[in-house]
Amino acid sequence: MYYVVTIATLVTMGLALVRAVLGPSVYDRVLAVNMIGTKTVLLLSVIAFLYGRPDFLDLALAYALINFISVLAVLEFFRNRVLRRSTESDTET
Amino acid sequence: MTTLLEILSWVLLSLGGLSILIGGIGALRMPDLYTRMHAASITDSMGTILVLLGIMLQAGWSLATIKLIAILLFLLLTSPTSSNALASAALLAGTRPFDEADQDEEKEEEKEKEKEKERE
Amino acid sequence: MIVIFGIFLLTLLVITAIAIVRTDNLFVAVMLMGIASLLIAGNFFLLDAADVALTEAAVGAGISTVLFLSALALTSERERARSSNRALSFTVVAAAALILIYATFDKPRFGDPQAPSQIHVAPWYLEKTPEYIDIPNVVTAVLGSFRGYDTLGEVFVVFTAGIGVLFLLGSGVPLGSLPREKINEGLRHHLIPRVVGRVLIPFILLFGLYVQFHGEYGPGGGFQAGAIIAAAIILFALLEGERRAMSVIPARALLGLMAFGPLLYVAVGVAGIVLGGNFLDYSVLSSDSVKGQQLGILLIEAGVGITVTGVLLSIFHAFAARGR
Amino acid sequence: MEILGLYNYWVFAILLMIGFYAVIAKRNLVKKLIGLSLFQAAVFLLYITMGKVDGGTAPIFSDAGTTIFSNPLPQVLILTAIVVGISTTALGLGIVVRLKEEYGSIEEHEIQEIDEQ
Repeated sequence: MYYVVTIATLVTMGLALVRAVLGPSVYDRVLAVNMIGTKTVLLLSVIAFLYGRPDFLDLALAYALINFISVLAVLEFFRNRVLRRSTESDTET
Repeated sequence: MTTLLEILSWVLLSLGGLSILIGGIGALRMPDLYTRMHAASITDSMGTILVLLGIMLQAGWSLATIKLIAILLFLLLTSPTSSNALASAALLAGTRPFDEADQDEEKEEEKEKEKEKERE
Repeated sequence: MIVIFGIFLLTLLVITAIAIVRTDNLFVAVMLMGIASLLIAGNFFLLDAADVALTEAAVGAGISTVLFLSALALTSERERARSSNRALSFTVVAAAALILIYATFDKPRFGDPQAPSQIHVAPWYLEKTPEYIDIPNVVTAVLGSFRGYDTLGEVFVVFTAGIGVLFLLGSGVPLGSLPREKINEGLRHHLIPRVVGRVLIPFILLFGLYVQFHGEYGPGGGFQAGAIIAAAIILFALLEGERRAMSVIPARALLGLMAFGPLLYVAVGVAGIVLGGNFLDYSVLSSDSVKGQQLGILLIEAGVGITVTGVLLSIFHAFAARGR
Repeated sequence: MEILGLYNYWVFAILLMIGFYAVIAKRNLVKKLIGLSLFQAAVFLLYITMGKVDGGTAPIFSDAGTTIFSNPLPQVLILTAIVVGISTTALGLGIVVRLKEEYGSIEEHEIQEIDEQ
């Protein structure tokens, strides 16, 4: 039964990857990264049990904690870009 | 009792797998960003909860269960937050994407398709 | 079955790589790099490399994306020019790929226990680790003790790279003309990420310490822990702004951490000489040689963790403080 | 199954060459660095693949009593290489940022043109 979940997760990762490659907007790609991130957490936890080594859940835990940072970095990046553009247009006009 | 738990955990796992798959298909097929986000959040909430609960029932009481609870807790905290951050970033930019030309083309294509449908 | 999962993940990885090269939007390329990192970490885990997967998780998920994005914020997001000599480059690359693939037919099959790489030193490490060092994680044993000299070199490379970045970006005139008070506030106005992030930071730090000191018993060690702790503080800097993060751990302290880590490592090595052994021979650190080995690994892992934290944070601050 | 046994090596070759293509054909310096990261990832993959042993698990002893373990040595090398890789990539990005400040561009040919003037 672990196999079913693993296959579902892998297929969803594939679908999300298609979304990331197709876009169209950058936000879709960020969404896809985020999705693949949470799917990786699930994949790692399921495979840890599939291998019979539950002590490797540390990996999934690491991703659950750290994945968040890249999305915040993206938010900060967009915010900076908006600010940068507004100041650029101020100096140009 | 153990068989009952076993069956329950398999049911949870397969339901989790199903909702992950549905969310994945939704994230691919939905028409625009916000609806895609909605579909993706199904995999983050339902999928995660069901799958991790299913594994927890398999693991029984051990250190692994505590780690799984921690994973579940952190995912339930972070994934809605990142969705929120993403949506607010998209709104902040006026949902105007990078590839404006691409999107315009797509809109035009969609309009054309709609017109074709109307003709049919 | 697991082999098939691996093949599927690798196929996704190749698709991602092609998409990375094809897009002319650098931001999209960085996002796809994030996906590639996740896929490759999953693959490492399938290939039994839990420690490596944890390192890739700690570095690839947070820090690498953050660094690339801050570099993009300072340069530009779009690739302006088309590729040069596309046909020629493609021919060269295709020919080389064909040669490499042809060469793989002479390679031992995947997972072959009789492959030359499996029968030389690895069995010795697996056999002697319980005897000499007596810790469950052989990777940590090899990293810290059997090949401690290699690791010392790597730590110095990391240290040098950090110093190099500080030389390049550490001082000088800020690029942007933005009002400082407007830029330095981070995401303070985004209430939800801020609240959740503040809840998470202590847990990430705690997890980092767990990875650091549990490295002898499970996947983990100084490299992973350093990256995770750095990620926690980068999260703080993103949420509260550069200035507050710098006031929590000032640049001077980071410089101290960067230098202290390699020094601790070398000091442990020299202590071995002083106590009558060889350089980086931990057996003499305690009356019981196994205890001495364990103590030595604990200390050098701490040195590694401190260096990696200091270097990654210094690099992040050097980028973030520039042109803001 | 014999042929599938080489799939990891093929992916290594293809990934390596995709990264190499980005390094030689692209003119944007950040893109070159991204290509270099892909190149690195391919090498990591090769090493870890060589360390895998059939039926083995990660080289961390547990109570389960397994006796087959994968090769710890490639894992040690790659573990350190990942952290070294991110530090050196950061150094490269630092150089690119400085170039942008000096030349106002991160495209290779534009920088060369400015140099020739």
